[in-house]
Amino acid sequence: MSLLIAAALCLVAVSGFLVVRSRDPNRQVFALAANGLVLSVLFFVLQAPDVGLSELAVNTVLTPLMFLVTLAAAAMNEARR
Amino acid sequence: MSVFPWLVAAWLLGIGLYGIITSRHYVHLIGCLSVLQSGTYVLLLGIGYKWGAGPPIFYDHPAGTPAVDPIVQALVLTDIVVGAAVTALLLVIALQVHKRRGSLDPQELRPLRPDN
Amino acid sequence: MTVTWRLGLFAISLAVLVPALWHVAMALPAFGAPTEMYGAAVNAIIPAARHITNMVAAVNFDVRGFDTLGEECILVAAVTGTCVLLRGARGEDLTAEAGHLPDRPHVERSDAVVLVCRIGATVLLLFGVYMALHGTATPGGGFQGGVIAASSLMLIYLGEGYSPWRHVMHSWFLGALEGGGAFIFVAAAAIPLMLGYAVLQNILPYGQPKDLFAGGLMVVANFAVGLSVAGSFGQLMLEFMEETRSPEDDPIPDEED
Amino acid sequence: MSASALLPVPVLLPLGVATFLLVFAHSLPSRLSTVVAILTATIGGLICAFLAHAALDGPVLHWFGGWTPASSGRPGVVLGISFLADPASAAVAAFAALLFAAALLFTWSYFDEALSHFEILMLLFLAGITGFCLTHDLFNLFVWFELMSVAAFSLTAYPLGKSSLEGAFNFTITNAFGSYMMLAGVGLIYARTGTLDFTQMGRVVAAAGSDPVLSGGFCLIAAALLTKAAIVPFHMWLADAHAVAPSPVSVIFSGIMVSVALFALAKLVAQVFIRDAEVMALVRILLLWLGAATALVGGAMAFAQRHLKRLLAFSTIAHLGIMLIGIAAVTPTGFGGFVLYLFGHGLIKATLFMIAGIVLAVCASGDEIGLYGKGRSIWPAGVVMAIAGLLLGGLPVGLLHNATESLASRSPTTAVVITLATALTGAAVLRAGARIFFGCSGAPGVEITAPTARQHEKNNRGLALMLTPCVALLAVAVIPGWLVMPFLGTAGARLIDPFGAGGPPMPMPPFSVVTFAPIAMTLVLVLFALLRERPTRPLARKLFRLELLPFRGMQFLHSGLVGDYVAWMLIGVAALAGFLTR
Repeated sequence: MSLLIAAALCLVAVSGFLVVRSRDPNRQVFALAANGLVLSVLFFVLQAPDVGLSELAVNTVLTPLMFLVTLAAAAMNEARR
Repeated sequence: MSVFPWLVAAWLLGIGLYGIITSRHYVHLIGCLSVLQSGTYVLLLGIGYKWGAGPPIFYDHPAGTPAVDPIVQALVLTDIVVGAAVTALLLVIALQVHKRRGSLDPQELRPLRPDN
Repeated sequence: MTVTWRLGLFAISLAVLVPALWHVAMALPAFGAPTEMYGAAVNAIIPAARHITNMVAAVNFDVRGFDTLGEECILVAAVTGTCVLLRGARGEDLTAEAGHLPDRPHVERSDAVVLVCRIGATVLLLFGVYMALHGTATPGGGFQGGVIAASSLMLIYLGEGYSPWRHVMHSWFLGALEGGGAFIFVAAAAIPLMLGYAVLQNILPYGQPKDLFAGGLMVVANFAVGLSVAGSFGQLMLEFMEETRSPEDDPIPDEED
Repeated sequence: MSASALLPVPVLLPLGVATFLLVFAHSLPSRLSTVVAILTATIGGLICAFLAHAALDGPVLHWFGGWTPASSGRPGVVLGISFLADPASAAVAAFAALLFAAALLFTWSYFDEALSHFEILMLLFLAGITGFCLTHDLFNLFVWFELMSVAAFSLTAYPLGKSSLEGAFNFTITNAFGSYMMLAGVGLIYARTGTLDFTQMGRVVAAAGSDPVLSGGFCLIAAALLTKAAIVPFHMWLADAHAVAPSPVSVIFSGIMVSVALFALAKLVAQVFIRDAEVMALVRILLLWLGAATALVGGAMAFAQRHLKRLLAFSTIAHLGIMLIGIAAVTPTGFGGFVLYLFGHGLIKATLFMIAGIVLAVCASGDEIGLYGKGRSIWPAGVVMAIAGLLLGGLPVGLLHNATESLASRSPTTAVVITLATALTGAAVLRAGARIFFGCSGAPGVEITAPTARQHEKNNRGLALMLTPCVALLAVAVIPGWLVMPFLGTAGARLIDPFGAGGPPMPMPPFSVVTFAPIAMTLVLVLFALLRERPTRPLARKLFRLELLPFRGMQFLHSGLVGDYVAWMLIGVAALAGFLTR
C-alpha cells in the first residue's frame, strides 16, 4: 500500500511539473488532463473515492474542455483579425 | 515516507508559483494556478489518511471498521468546486482580454496603461 | 519588472520558506497517523444516528451541510459571473452558426459518430442520475452526478453539431435549474428554522440503512445540489461553446476609449 | 423569534432571494430586482443591528443542524458549524448591509439590461460578507471568504473594458493564490488541533503552546487575509481592481470587503491564537510595522495619483494600514478603535467612490488633470466631496476622527505615522476635488508620474438620485463619537473573549496637539499642491526631477504585472515565516 501511495505521489509531482513546463497552452491542456487523472488515482489510493470521482469529472474532463474552448475561441479571434 | 506527502504538496505549491511568476501566456498561467491548488488537495487528504484504514463508506464493511477521516474529504470536495469556479472565471476574463487586445502575454497587459 | 528580477525575489523568499516548510513538515503528525478526533467521531456516531453509509455525504449534507450551501452559492456566483462576462458582448440569439478555423478541413460527421454520441449521452445522463441518487449510500452524490449529467450535454454537441444543440439548450432553462436547485437547498435549510429547529436540522424520517432514500433531509439537499450543479455546469458549457460560434458583428462594449 | 433563531437569517435571506431571482431572471423586470435587492439588504441589516444589540447581553449562538458540542458525546469534539454574534461582528455585518443598500440605490437603472445578474451577484456578495463576519468555524470562514471573492471577481470585470478585465485578472490570480494559502493553513491547523471551531481551537492552542504547525498555519491564513486586506507587500492588486470596477462595486470593495478581512484576522488572533506566544509576538511587532509601512506607502501613492478612483484605492490601502496598527495592539481599546475606524472610513470612502462614479458618468473621465474645472456644473457633488475629503483628512468631527485619535494615542511613533498617512490621503482627495469641481489649478506635481486611461460610466440617472446615498452615508459619518463609545467598549472586550464580561466604555482621547495635527497638515499639503508653479529655472527643474524620482520608482514597482504581484506576495509570506523561525 505504502508503495502504491508513494508511486502515485511521485506521478502527481511529475505531472504537475509537466503542466508548468509545457509553455505552449495547446499542449498544456493535455498535461493538465493527465494531472487531473493522476490526482484522481491518488485520491482513490488515499481511500477517498468521492473526491476521486469529482476530480475525475471536473479536473480531468470539464476544466480541460474549458481550456480547449478558450484556446479555440482565441484562435478564431486571431483568424478574424 | 512520513513526510513525503507534505513535501509533494509543498513541491506542487512551489512549482505552481514558479509557473505563475514566469508565465508568458494567460491560459498557461491559469493552468499553473490549478497545479498550485492541487498542492492543497494533497496536503488535506494526506492529513486525513490513516494506515490500513478503508474509505469512510460503510456499505460493504460494517460501521466501526477503521476508516480514514471524512472531514478532510468533504473539505477537498469544496476545494474542487472552488477551483473549477475560479478557473472558469479566469478563462472567461482571458478570452475577453484577447478579444480586446489581441494578446495574452501578461507582460503586455497592464490595467490603466492603454499605450503599451 | 522582468522575469529575471522576479525570479530573484522568488529565490530570496524560497531561501526563507524552504527551511520553514521543512520545520513544519517535521512537526506535522506523521503521514498515516492523524489527529483524528473529529473524523473518528463522525465515523462512530453517524451510521447509527442518521442511518446512512457514506460518511462524506453525511459531512457534506448534514454535519457540515452549511459549508455545502455556501459552496453551492460559490458555484452559482461563478456561473452567473461567467454568463455576465461572456454575454455582455454578444447577446443570446439562436441564429448563429458554429465557427470554423479557415485552415481546418471540414469533415462531415459519420452516422456512426452521431449514433454513438446519442447512445453515449443517454447512458451518461442516466449514470449521472444514478450516481446522484446513490450519494448517501455509495461514493458519489449530487455534485458528481450533476457534473456527469451536465457532461452528457457535450456529447449531444459532438453528435448533433452546433445548431441543433443550440436549439435544445436554453439558457433560461439551465439558469432556472441552477437557481432552482440552490433555492431548494436554501429552503431545506430555512424550513427547519421556521418550524423552530436549527437551520438544516434533520427533521425528516431517516429511513433504512443502505436504502436509496435514507438520510432524511440529506436526500433533499443531495437532490438540490444535483439539480443546481447540473444546471450550473450545463450553463457554463453553453456559454463557453457560444464563444466558438462563427464570428458576426459582436459588439464589444468598452467603457474606455 | 429568539435572537439565536434570527442569527442565520441575514445569510439565508440574501441567498434565498438571489437564487429565487436567478430562477426568474429571464422574466423579471430589472427595476423590480433592484427594489427587492435593496429591501433584502435593508432587512438583513436591521436584523444584524438587532443582533448587535442583543449580543450586548451575551453572545448569540446558532448551531447548524443542531450539532451542538454536546451532541458528539465526547469531550473536546465539536461536530457542527456555529455562527456566533458578538456585538462587533453583528455590527460589522449590519454596516455591510447598509453599504450594500446605499450602493444598490446608487446603481438604480444602471444595470438594466443585465437580466438581474448584477443584483444576484451583489446579494451573493452580501451573504458572503455577512457569513464571513458571523461564522465561528474556520473552514466555514474560508467558504464565505471564497463566496465573496468569486462575486467580487465577476463584478470587477463587469464593465468589460480592457482595464477592468486586466484588473480583474490580477485581482483573481492574487486572491485565488491567497485563498489556497488559507486552505493550506486551515489544513495545518486542523492537522494539529483536530477541530475547526474557534473556541475549541483556542483551547487546544492554549494547551499546546507554540508549535511550528500552528505557527505555519497562522502564517498562511494571515497571508491570505492580508492579501484580501491589501497590506504591504500583498497590496498591489487592490489599486488595479478598485480603480477599474464599476463605481458602486468599488464602494463595497473599499468600504467593507477589504476591511472585513482585517476584522476576521482580529477575531482569529483574539479568539484562537491569543495564548500562542510566538504568534502574538508576530502580531504585536511585525504586523505593527507592516501596518505602518502600508499606511505610508498607501498615503504617498495616493498623493501621487491622477486617476480619481486609483487615488481613492491607494488611500484605502493607507487606511487599511492604520487599521492594522490598531489590531496589532491586541487590546480591547485597540480592537474598539479598529472597529470604529472601519465604520468611519467605510462611510467616507463609500461616499467618495460614489462621487467618483458621478464624475465618471457626467464628465466621462476620471483624470483629475484632464478634468480641470469640468465638474463646475455638478458643484453639489463637489461640496460633498470636499466635506468627505476634509473628514478623511482629519477634520475633528465624526466617527473617523475619534477612531484616528484613539489609534494614534498608543505611542508617539504610531501618532506620527497615522497623522502623515491621514494628511496625505486627505490632501490627495481635496486636491483632486478642488481641481475637478472648482477649477483650482496648480501645476501638476508628483501625480504626473501616475498611469491613467480614459474611462467613463453610463450617465442615465439624475444627479439628485446619485447624491442621495452619498449624503445619507456622510450624515451617518458625522455622528459624534461619544454616542458609540459605550458600545465599542463592550464590543472590543467581547471580540477577545466572546463569553466574557463586557468592558467599560471606550475612553475618549482628550484634546491635544494630535487632535488638530492631521487636518492642519492636510491643509498645508493641499495648499502646497494647488499653489505650486511650473518649474522654469534650471535649479527648480532639477529639484522637481529629484522629487519625482522616488515616486517614479514606486509607480514602477506597482507595475500592473500579475507575476510581480505574486512574487511580492511570496516575499510577504517569507517575511511572516522568517519572523517566526528567526
